[in-house]
Amino acid sequence: MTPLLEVTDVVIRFPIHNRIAARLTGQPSSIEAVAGVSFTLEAGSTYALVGESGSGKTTLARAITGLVPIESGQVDFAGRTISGLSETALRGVRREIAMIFQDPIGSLSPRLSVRAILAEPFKVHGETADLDGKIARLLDDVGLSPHFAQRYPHQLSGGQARRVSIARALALRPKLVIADEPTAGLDVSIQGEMLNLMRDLQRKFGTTFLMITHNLNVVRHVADRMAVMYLGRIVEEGLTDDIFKAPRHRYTTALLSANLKAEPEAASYVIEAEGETPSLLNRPKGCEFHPRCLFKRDVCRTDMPEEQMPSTGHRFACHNPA
Amino acid sequence: MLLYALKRLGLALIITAVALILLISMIQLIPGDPAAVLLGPLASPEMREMFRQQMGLDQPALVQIARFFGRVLTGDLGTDVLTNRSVLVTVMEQVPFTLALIFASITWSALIGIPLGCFAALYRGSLADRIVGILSVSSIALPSFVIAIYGLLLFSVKLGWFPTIGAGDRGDPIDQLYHLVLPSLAVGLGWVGYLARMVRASMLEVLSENHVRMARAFGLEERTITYRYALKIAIIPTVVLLGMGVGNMISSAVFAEIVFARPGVGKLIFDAISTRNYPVVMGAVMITTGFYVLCTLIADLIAAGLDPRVRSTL
Amino acid sequence: MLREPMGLLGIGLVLLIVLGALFAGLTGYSPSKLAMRDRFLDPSFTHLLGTDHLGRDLFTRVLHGARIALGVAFVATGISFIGGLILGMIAGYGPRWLDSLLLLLFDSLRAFPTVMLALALVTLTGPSLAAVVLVVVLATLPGYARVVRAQTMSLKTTEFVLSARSLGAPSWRILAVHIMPNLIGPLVILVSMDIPVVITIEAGMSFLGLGVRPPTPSWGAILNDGYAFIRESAWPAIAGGLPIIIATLGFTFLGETLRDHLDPRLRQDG
Amino acid sequence: MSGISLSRRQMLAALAAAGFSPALYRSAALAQGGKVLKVRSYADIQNLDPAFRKGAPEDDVMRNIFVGLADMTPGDTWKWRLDAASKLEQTDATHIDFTLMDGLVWSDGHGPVTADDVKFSFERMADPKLDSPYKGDWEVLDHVEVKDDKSGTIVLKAPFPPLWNVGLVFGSGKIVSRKAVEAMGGRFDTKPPAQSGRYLLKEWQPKQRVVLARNPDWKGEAPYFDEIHVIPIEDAKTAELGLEAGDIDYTWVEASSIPRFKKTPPKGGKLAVKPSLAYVWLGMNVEAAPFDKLEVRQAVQKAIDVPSVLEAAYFGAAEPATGIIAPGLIGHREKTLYSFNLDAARELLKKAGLDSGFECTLSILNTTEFTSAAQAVQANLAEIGITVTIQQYDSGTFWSLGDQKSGDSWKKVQLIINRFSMQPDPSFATDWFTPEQIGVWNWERWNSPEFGELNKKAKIELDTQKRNEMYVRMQDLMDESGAYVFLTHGAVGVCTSDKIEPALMPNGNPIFHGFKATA
Amino acid sequence: MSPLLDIKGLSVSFRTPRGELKALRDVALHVDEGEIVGIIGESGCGKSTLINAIIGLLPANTGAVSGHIGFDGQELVGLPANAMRKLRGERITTIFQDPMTALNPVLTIGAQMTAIQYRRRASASEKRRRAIEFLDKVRMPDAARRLDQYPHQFSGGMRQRICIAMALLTEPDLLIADEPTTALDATLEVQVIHLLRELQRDIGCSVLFISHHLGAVAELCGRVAIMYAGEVVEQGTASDIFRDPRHPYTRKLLECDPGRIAERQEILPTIPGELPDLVHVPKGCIFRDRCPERFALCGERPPEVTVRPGHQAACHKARELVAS
Repeated sequence: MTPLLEVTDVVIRFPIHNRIAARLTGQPSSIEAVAGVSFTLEAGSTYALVGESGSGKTTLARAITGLVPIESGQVDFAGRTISGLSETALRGVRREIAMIFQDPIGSLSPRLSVRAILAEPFKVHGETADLDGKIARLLDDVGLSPHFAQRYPHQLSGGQARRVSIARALALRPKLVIADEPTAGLDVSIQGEMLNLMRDLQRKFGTTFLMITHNLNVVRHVADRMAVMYLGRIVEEGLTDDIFKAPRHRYTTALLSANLKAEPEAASYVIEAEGETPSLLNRPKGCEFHPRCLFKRDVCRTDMPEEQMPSTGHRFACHNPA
Repeated sequence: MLLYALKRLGLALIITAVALILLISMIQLIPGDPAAVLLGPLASPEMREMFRQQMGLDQPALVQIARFFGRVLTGDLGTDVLTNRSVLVTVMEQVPFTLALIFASITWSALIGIPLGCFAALYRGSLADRIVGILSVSSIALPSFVIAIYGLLLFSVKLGWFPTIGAGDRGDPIDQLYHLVLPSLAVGLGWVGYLARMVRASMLEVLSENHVRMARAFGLEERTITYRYALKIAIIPTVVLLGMGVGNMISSAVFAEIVFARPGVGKLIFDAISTRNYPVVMGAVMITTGFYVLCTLIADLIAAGLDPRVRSTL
Repeated sequence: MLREPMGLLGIGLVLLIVLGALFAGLTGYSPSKLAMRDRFLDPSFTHLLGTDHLGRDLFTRVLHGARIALGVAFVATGISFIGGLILGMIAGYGPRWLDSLLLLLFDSLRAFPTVMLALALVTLTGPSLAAVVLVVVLATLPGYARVVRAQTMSLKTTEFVLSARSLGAPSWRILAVHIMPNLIGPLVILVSMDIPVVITIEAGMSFLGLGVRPPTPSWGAILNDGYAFIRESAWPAIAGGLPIIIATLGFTFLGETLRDHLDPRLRQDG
Repeated sequence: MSGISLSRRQMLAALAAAGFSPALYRSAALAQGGKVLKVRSYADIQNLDPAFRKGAPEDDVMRNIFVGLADMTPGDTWKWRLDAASKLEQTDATHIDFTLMDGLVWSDGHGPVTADDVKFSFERMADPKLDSPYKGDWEVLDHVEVKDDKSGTIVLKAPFPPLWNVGLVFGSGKIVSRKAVEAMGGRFDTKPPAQSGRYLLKEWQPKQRVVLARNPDWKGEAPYFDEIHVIPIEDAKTAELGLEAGDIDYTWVEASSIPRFKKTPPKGGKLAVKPSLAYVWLGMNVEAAPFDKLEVRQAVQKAIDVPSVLEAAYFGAAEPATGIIAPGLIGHREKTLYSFNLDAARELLKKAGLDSGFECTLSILNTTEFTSAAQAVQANLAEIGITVTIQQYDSGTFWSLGDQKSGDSWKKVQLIINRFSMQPDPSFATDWFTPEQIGVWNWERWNSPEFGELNKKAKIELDTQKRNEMYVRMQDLMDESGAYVFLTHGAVGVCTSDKIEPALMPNGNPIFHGFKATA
Repeated sequence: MSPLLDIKGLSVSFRTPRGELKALRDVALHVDEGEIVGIIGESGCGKSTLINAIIGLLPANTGAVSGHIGFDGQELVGLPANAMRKLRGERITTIFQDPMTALNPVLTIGAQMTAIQYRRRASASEKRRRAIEFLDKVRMPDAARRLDQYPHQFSGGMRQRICIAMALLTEPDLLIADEPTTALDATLEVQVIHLLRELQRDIGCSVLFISHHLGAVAELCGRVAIMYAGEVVEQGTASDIFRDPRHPYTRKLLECDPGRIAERQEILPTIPGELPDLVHVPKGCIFRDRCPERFALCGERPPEVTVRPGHQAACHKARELVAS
C-alpha cells in the first residue's frame, strides 16, 4: 500500500548573509543544508532520523510541513504532493501533520495560558464546538490534571511542558506527528514517560511518528526504522534492529561506539571518529565522512560511494563498510 | 569591509534624497507666496515673477525635484537670493562652527558619561548607583537653552571666565576653544546622562553573560572585568548610539547657537525658514541630512570594526 | 513592584503630576488672569511658586501645564506607540521589499533634524497643540518602529512562532496572538522612558516661538517666559523647569521598574 | 599666543588640566592692541548696495563706509548737518546746490569723488529700470546738474520737504562711484566696489561679524576707534549679558528691561533712554465681519485700557501714544478722540446687536513683547464679552498676512497688533495708511480718499504750520474710522560700556564713527 | 592523609519571593588528591549551587550558608572575598557547560589565555609560549597561528578544548568540570572525556566532574556521588554504585537509562511523580513520595548507612536492597 509520507531527492539551500561579497571573492554564495534525501514512511510506524548537529535533520523535518522552502525534490503525503504549495493551500495539509519542537518550554507561547495554547489548533481550523470539553480530554490524554489549564509556560516543569506540546500536536488527530528531539532537555527519569506516552497515543490513534534525535538509546527502543544522516545526506537506512546488530557505514559504527554505556570498566572505548563535523561552507571531496573516518582508503578521498542494498529495506553508501 | 561601506553609502544617498523629497513636498504646502515674503511687499509684481522663475517655484513639484537633484549632482546647490552668493558657500561657511560645537559636546559628554555608566554598573544597586541614576535622568530632562542661560549668568557675567558671544577669532584656536566651552556644556549636558544610562544598561547586559562568569571563576578582579573586558563589548551599541546622536545634534545645537549668538547651520536653517529663503533651506537641510546619515554610517562601521564577529563577515 | 524604592519614587512622582493636573482648578487663581501689580513676586504661602511677568500665579499655571504636558505626552506617545507597533511588525514580518521600503522611510524621517521638522510643520499648520503632537509623533515614531521591527524579526524564528505556523495559523493571527504580546512589554518601557524627551521637545518649540498659543500655560511656555525675564526674577524659569524634571524622574523610574518586572529574565524567583 | 603648536587633542587635555585658567582668557582679549569698538546689530548684513539694502544692520555699516551730502546730527533734536558736502543749500522750492569737500577719494584707486558720482548715485535710485525698493525716496528727483567736478544742483519735479529728513540724510542718500558700480553691472551686494567713508570694509565673516578698519585716505575729522566690529546677535538676553561681560560695547535693549537697568545699571555700563519714533497700534480689518460694523470697532477702541497693555508689554517703560507721529515731529497730536470707557463700549456692542459677545482672532509676531501685549488686550476685550484667540506667527508668515499677492490670509485677518519703524518725517508714517496701500501694508483695508489726498498735499506743503494741521487732521480721520487703537511709540534703551561715549540720533540709532572713549 | 576537598554538613538557602529555598542540605563529600570524583544529579538537584559554594560565586539572593568546605586545610565557608578570589584561577579552576558563550567574543584566544596568567611574573612572550604549550596538549592543530584568532572562528568542540587548556594552564590543584560535555555531540563527547582523563594523569590535579549523563561519569570517574533535591543520597566507588546501587533513587535512575536496557522494551521504566518543593522541605527521606520501597520508617530522617568501606547510602533499607 502506498506509504503515508514519501520524500524524494529533496535539496534545501540557504543563502549566506552577503551574497555580493561571496560572489566576488569566489566563496559559495549559499550552503546546502540538505543535499538530496529520499525516504518513505509507513502509516502507523515510527521512523527515526538520527544525526549530529549540522546533519540537516531538523531542516529536513521543517521542510516537510513547508516551514522551510525546498529548492528541488518532492514531498508526497497520503498520495498528494505537498511540496511547493502556497501557505493557504498548506493549511489543509497542516491539519494532518503536526509538529513537536525541541525546547519543551520555548515552544509554548510565553504570554498564553495552557488553555489558550491547546485551544489554538481548534480556533485556527474553526472547530470550536465544545472547546472546553476537548481541552479537558486532551489534558487527560497526556496525564495532566485539569487545573493545569490556568498555568503559564514559565510555571511548568520540563516534563509538564512537553506533555502540553504533545497534547497540542494531537488536538486535531493528525495522521503524522513530526517530533524534533522529543527527549532533549529532559532528565532520564522523565524521558521514559514521554516515550511511553507517545507509544500509547500511537496505539490509540494509529498516529505515525517521524522522530528527529541524536540519542541512539531512545531510537533503539522506539523506532521501527531509522536513517543516519551526515552533512545533509542519508548515509545508512534500515530496520532499527538490523542497524543496531550489524551497522555497515563507518559513521554509524562510530555513532554506536560513542554511545557510552553506564558500566564502569566496560570495554574501554575505541574512538572511531576523529575531529568534528566540518562546516557546510567547504564540504570535503569524495565521501564526505573520509576526513574523520579511521578506515578510509584512497578511493574514499576522491569519489562518492555508490549506494548498496545488503538486504531489503537496508541501504548504505560506504567504500569500506564494517 | 569596503563593500559594506559602499553599500551603506548608496543607502545613505537614497535616504538623503527621500528626506529632501519629503522637504520639497512640505514646502509646496506652506501657505503664502515665498517670493512675497522674501522680497517684501514693496517689490513690484514683475520682480516677484522674475524671482519665482529663478527659484523655479512656478514649476510642478516633480520638475522642481528633478531640477534640484540635477543641479546637485553638478555640485551647484543654487544661489542664495538675498546675498546671491552660492548656497554651497553660504552653508559650508557655517558647518565648521556647528561641527566644532557638536564634537566638543560629544567629546566631553562621552569622556564623563561613559566612565560614569561603567561606575554605576560596577556598583549596581548601591547608593552611588542610585545617585548617578537620578542625576543622569535630571540632566536629560533639562532643556539645553535653560542650561545655556544659567551657564551664561554664572560663568560669563558673575565669574567672567568665559566669553558670552560668538565663536572666537578665526586665527586664534585658544580663543575659539574658550568660546566653545559654555555652548558645548549646554548641548552636551543632556548627553552625559543619556550615555551614562545607556552604558550602564548595556554593561549590566554584558556582565550577566557566561564569559564574565568564567572570568570571575579565574579570579579576575571585578574592576578589571568591568572596565577592560565588559566595556569592550558594551561600548559597541554605545558607539552606534553616539553616531545617531551626533547626527541629529544639530537640533539641540540651534538653541545654543541662538543663546550664545554663535554662527552655525542650525541657526542658518532657522533664519532661512523664517525668511522663506528656500534655496538656503534646501541646501542646508541636504547637508545636515547628509551629515546625519554619514555619522550613523561611520558609527556603524566603527561598531562593526570593534566587533570581530561582524568584522569577519563583511 | 511596590517594594523597590525606585519603583515607589517613580509612581509617587507620576501620581503627584496626575493629581496636580486633576486639581489644577482648586488653587484659587486663574492661570491666565493678569495682575500687573503683583508681578515677579517671590514664592510665598499665597503664591507657592511666585508670580510671572504678567502677575499670574505660577503654581496654578504649572498645574494647568501638567494637563497639557500629560495630554501631549500621552496622545503623542500613544500614537507613536500604536503606529510604531503596527509599522514595525509589518516591516519585521512582511516581505523583504516592504521591509526595506519602510526602513527607508523610517531612516529618512529620522534624518530630519527635529527642529527643522518643527519649523516646517508649524509654518504649515500654525502654532497649536496639534502641531506639537504631530512633531513629537514624527520625531519618535520611527525610533519605536525600528525597535519593534528588530524584535519581530528575532521573534519570527522562535519555536513557538514556528509551531503556530506549523498549525497553519494565518500571518495576522501569528502577529496578533504570538508576536504582539511579547512586544508590548519592552515597547511600553521604551515609550515610558521617552515621555520626558517628548516634554522637552514641547519646551524647545516654545523657546523657538513655535509652541502653543498664549495664554496656554504649557511648561515650555512658562520656561520660555522665565528665560525671557531671567534677570527680573529667576523663579519663573525654575517654576517652568522643575515640573519637567519631576515628570522626567517619575516616568523614567516607572519605566525602569516596569522593565525589571516585565522582563522575565531579570526576575529573581530563585 | 599663536607660537604654541598644540594638536587639538592636547589642547583640550591641557585646558582640562589647567582648569581653564580664566586669567589666560581675559588678558588675551585685551592684548589685541589698538582701540576696537565692538557693537551689536540684530542681524547679519545681506546687501550693502544703497538701492537694495535690507534694513538697519546695512544702514549702520553703510553710514561708516560711504558718505552722503548730509547726515543726522547726534543729540536729542532732529536736524541735519553737512557730511561730505562743504556747501548744501535749498536755493528755491525745487533746486538744491551742493559742493563736495576737498580730498574726498574712492578706495582701491578709483580716483577722487566727483559731482558726477553724486548725479549717478541719486539718479540710479529713482531709475525705474533698476527698480529699487527705495525708489520712493527720490521719485520727486528730475535730474542732477553737474557744474564742475566738485559742485552741482539737484533739480526736483516738485517741492519735497521730506527729502531733508530722509532722502538726503539716510541710506538712499549715500554716494557710490559710477565707474566702480557700472563696472560691476550697475549693482553690487556684499562686496562694495569703492568706498569713501571714514572706515573701509576690512573683512566679513558671515553670521559672525563685519570688521570695519579706519580709512587712511579720510581727510575729515578722524574717528576715534581704529576698528569697528559689528556682531549680529538676535537674542536680546544674550546681548545684555554680552555687554555686562564686556564682550560688546554697545547694544539696544528691550523696553521691558529698561526699568531693571534704571534701578541697577548694567555691570560696567550705563543706560540711555531715547524716545522711539516707531509706532505700535491695534488694527482692525474693516472688511472682516464683525469689524465691518463701525459700532463694533468703536466699542473695541473704548474697551482697550492702553496703560494696562503697556504695563504688561513694557513694564511701564513706554508712554501711551496719541497717534502714529511721535512727539517732536510735525503733526504730533496732544490726545486721541476716543477714550477708555467700558460701559460705552458695552452700549455700542448692544447697538450692534452683539452684546452677547463674539469670538475673533488677534494676529501678532511671536516676540515676548507682542505676546504680553496681546494677552493684555485679550483680558481687556474679555471684559465686554469678546473672546480673543491669539495667533502667533514667525516673521516669514506674519509679514505676508495682509499682502494680497501672497495667498488669501488678508481676508481672514481680524485684529492685528503691529509695529512700523519710521524716519523723522511724518510722511513716512502716513504713507502706509493710504488707499493705494490696501492689500500691501494697509492691512486694515481702510479706504479713505480724503486721507489719501491730504497725504499727497502734505508731502509737498512747505509751510510747516499747514503741514502740521494736515497730519493732525489725518490722524483724526483714523480715530473716526474706529479701525485703529494707538498704543505707544515704545522706548529705546541703549546700553553702552562705561569706557565709551556713544553718538546717538534722537531715536537711539547709532553713528559708530562718532563714538569716542569717555574722557 | 586528609582529602584535598573536604565538605561536611554544607547547607545553602536562597531568599525567594515564595520564602527560604533550601537548595543544599547537610551535604558531605570529599575529593582526595589526584582523584576524579563524579557527581550525578538531574536538574534541580543543587549541583550548580554546590559548585558556586565551593568557588565562592553564590548569587546575590543567597541566604544562609552553614557547614564546612575544607580545601587543602583552609576553611572556605566565610572566607573573605579577596582571599577566595586569590584561590580561584590559581588553585581551583572551572570549566562550564556551554562552550559557545564561555569565551569573550571580542578578545583573541591569546589575549584571554595571557589575561588569566596575570598573577605570574613572566614576560608576555613567556605567557604566550605557555598558552601554545597547553593548546598543543588539548590537541589544537596549528596552535601558534590560531592564538590570534577570535572565539567565533572556532567550532564548539574546539572552544571546549580551549576552555580545558585555560583551566589547566595554571596547574590548579582542583579542576571543577560543570557538565563539560552535555552540549557536545556524542562522537565529540568521547574525545573530550578521553582528553580529560589523559590531562588529569599528566598534571595530577583532582577533578570534580558533574554530569547527568551516566555513561560519561562511568567512563571517567573513580568515585561517584548521587545527588537528589539538594542532598547526597549515595556515594561510593564507580563499580560499587553502578553494580550494586543501594539507594532506591540510584537504582531507579540506573534502571531508567535506556542505554543499559538490553532488550527492546514496549514500556520504558520511569520514576513517576515530581521533584519536591524545596521551600517547604518534607519531613524524613527526601525521596519518600516517589520511592517504590517506602515503608513506615521513611518518615524519619534516614541515617548514613555504610554498606561497605567507602560506600554510603542514605536509606533505611540500604542493607537489604541487594542487586537482584
